[in-house]
Amino acid sequence: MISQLITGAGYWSPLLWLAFLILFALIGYLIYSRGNPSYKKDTEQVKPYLSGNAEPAKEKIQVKASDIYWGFIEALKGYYKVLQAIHTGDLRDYILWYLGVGTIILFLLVGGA
Amino acid sequence: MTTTIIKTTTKILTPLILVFGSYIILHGHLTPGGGFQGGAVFASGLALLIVANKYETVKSLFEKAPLSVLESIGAVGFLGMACLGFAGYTFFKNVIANSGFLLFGGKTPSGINPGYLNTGGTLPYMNIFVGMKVLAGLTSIILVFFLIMRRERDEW
Amino acid sequence: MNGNIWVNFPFIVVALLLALGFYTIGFKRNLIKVVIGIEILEGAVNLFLVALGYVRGGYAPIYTLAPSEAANPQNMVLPTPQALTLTSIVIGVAVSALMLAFAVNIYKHYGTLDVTKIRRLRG
Amino acid sequence: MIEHLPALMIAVPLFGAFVSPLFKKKQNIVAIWAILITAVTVGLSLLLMYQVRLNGVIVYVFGADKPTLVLPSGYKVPIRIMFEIDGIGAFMAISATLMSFVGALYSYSHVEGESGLEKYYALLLLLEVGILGMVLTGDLFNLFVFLEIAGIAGSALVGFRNYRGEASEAGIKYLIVSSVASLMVLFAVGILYGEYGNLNLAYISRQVSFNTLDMIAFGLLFASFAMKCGAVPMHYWVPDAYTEVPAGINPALLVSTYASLYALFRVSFTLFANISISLARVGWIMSVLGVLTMFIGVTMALVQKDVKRLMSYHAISQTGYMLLGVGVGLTVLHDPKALAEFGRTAMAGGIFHIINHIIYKSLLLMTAGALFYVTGTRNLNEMGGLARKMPITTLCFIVGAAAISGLPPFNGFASKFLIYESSYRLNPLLAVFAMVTSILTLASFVKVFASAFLGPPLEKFENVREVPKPMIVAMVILALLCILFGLFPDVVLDKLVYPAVDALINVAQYQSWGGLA
Repeated sequence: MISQLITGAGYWSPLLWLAFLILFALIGYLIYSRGNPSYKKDTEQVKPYLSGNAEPAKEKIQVKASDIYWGFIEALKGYYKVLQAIHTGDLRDYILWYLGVGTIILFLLVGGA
Repeated sequence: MTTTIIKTTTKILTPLILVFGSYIILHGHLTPGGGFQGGAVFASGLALLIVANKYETVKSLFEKAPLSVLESIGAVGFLGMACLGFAGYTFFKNVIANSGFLLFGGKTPSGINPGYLNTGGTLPYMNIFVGMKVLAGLTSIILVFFLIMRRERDEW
Repeated sequence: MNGNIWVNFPFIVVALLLALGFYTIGFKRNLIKVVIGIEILEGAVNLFLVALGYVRGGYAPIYTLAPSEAANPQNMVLPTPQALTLTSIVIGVAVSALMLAFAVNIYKHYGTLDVTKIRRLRG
Repeated sequence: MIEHLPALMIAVPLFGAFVSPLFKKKQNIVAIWAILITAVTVGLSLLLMYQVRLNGVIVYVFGADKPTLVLPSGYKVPIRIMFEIDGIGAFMAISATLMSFVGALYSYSHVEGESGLEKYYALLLLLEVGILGMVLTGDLFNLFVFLEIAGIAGSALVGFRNYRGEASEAGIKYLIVSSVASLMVLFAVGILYGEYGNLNLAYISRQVSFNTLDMIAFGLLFASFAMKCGAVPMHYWVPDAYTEVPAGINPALLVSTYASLYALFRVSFTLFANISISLARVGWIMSVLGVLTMFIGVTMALVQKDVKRLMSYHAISQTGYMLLGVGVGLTVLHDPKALAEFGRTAMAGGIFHIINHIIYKSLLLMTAGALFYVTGTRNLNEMGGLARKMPITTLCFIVGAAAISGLPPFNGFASKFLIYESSYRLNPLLAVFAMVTSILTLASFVKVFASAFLGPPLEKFENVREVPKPMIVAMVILALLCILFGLFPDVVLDKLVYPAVDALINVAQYQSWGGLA
């Protein structure tokens, strides 16, 4: 019996998925192995071409964590500005938020019933 | 802090407080109070001793006191008394009460009575163990605060 | 009429104490005052529990040397609220001791007890 | 002895906790002691689940002549403290014990050499006691007591590294938040006690009449437990606490958060199950909180630089999935057709996600702890090129990151898939948010992977070696669980999750103490 995850709308079978993954990996490898035979490792071929400039040392081109997704964060600047203003780290705000949300929940539960 | 007034008061009051604390612990199954309350009273007596003495004296005296061990023994003893119920009954079952066991195993009269110390089964044992734990715990809390504060004052 | 007001009096005090406690936690800047606010809240809840356990004309459930009217168990109150209160007090002791210990340690490292300055963890 | 199993669940870790301070100055012995005790509790909890599946609800009355003596002769109401264990209680107990065990194993090396280790392990075991008590108890007051025990032990552990000021800051924040929440829980319990004169969950749930006072109590319980489980916008303590706690405690602390989630479910499903008018509204509140939690958590995670803080925000965001799944189920609880169609599946997804998330988030936090162990920093900007130095940690991280992002065939996918498919049926927008969150999760873990593990090797980390064996064993156990749960989700669902879901839905069984009264 193949293990199945029945969701009500259909099913999902991880083992079947895995079998197909292996199958397609094999097909991929077949295509890959028929690639250009003139490619050689560790030669002039694999060096990046930087408009004639020398390649910088590897240590210098490390991408910092804060620079990843720079564009995404820049695009959502307004959203993040609000969000980071909320996260004050002030102990008292933690409790005040609790009071506020608690009041809303109480209002929804009591007021509407 | 160690003025003459505090020292004299301590001399008179501490024995009384300690005795009263022990009384509350031992009579926990008869009167209001019990392990925690008695232990707290007892610890307040010890706190008076801590406050009224010099930093060095307190440090040298209480460093030898096995407070942490006492606390563990109290807790394990409490758990052990509760586990007695596993013998045929349930956890926390009072197996000693009314069983005729030598200590605290006497028969509990029903209705209004003057209160007999030799009753209560596991309750007095539990009170004693809890009292032990609480007095050790509270004393070590007070001690820690006292030692920290004093050390900082010396550094200033 | 007069009696009704006094029956509810403890609950009014509870409400006041709750408001006071939340005000202290929410708007005071000193960490020790915040801790005191927690203690006030705890007092409010404990008072609430004890007030719940009050029965007019009831006797405390202690058989030792109780007055003879209390002999009928119907006249004695159920000690559950008192038991709850005692447990909550015991827990409260542990909480306040731990909070004060943290406050001492924070003062050692930050040199201040101002809540607005104790926020190296944020964002 | 088998009938005393529920009591032993508490007694064994309590005994372990009380004995461990006696091993002062013998660090290794106390660590091994804690590992032993937690291993025993894992066995006990598996046995408990087996018993629950065999016999249905288990009731254990403390201090009675017989464990099943709920109503002593002459009484119509239960007067004793009791444990009442059904499917979801046993399910949470398994999660708690398993994670304590893994945490203790990991701690063996992770905190080696720090002072006060006997207290560390005692507190870890006490935290376990608190969680187990919360999920097994059958009365409201003990829920409060164990909530406080878990809160105190947890916050003391958060502040364990007392040479760091930040640890104390996080500790006091967690402690104040948790004690305010618990006090409000106690207040609500007091209201319910004043009305119905009893504390037994099953008894009160039969009596509840849904007047204004009841709804106030419900609101207080709901808001307090929502804060304790880290629902946005009351989640601020979560990143603080998770970041500063030693990584070996993270698993247990996560479970203690989800014990509050369990309490939230228990209150909504059992205690107030019969509010036929506004239960759908409660379900919607829960779902909307879930969506907010998911989305805000994940977007905040994207901009973090501290690796553990980033993962803590993901913990918040994943809590949203559980709230969403179970909230969808709660919305349609009184609609048998919709419940059978997708409500039950949604709840299964939410509850399956609890154990999945506990497993992979513990794994991820442990890899973060391993990074901290070798580099001494948690700042992602200062890390780089660690993959070659720590191959096993890297592999574990990849498994965990794939699982949290919901990539097949790991366990995160299975539960998320259930949630997508079922929340779509209630409102498509919910499923859209869930999927967007999943994508953003993947994005932020790619960021961690790229900045910490990939890149050229840095000079300052030249002498870095793989972490010690106990840490690796703990991480590998969790990674294997991730893969196993992902490959055979149907087995886990059948054996663990659906009993839990049915226990929540089938209130009548709980109310009658499993048919005892």
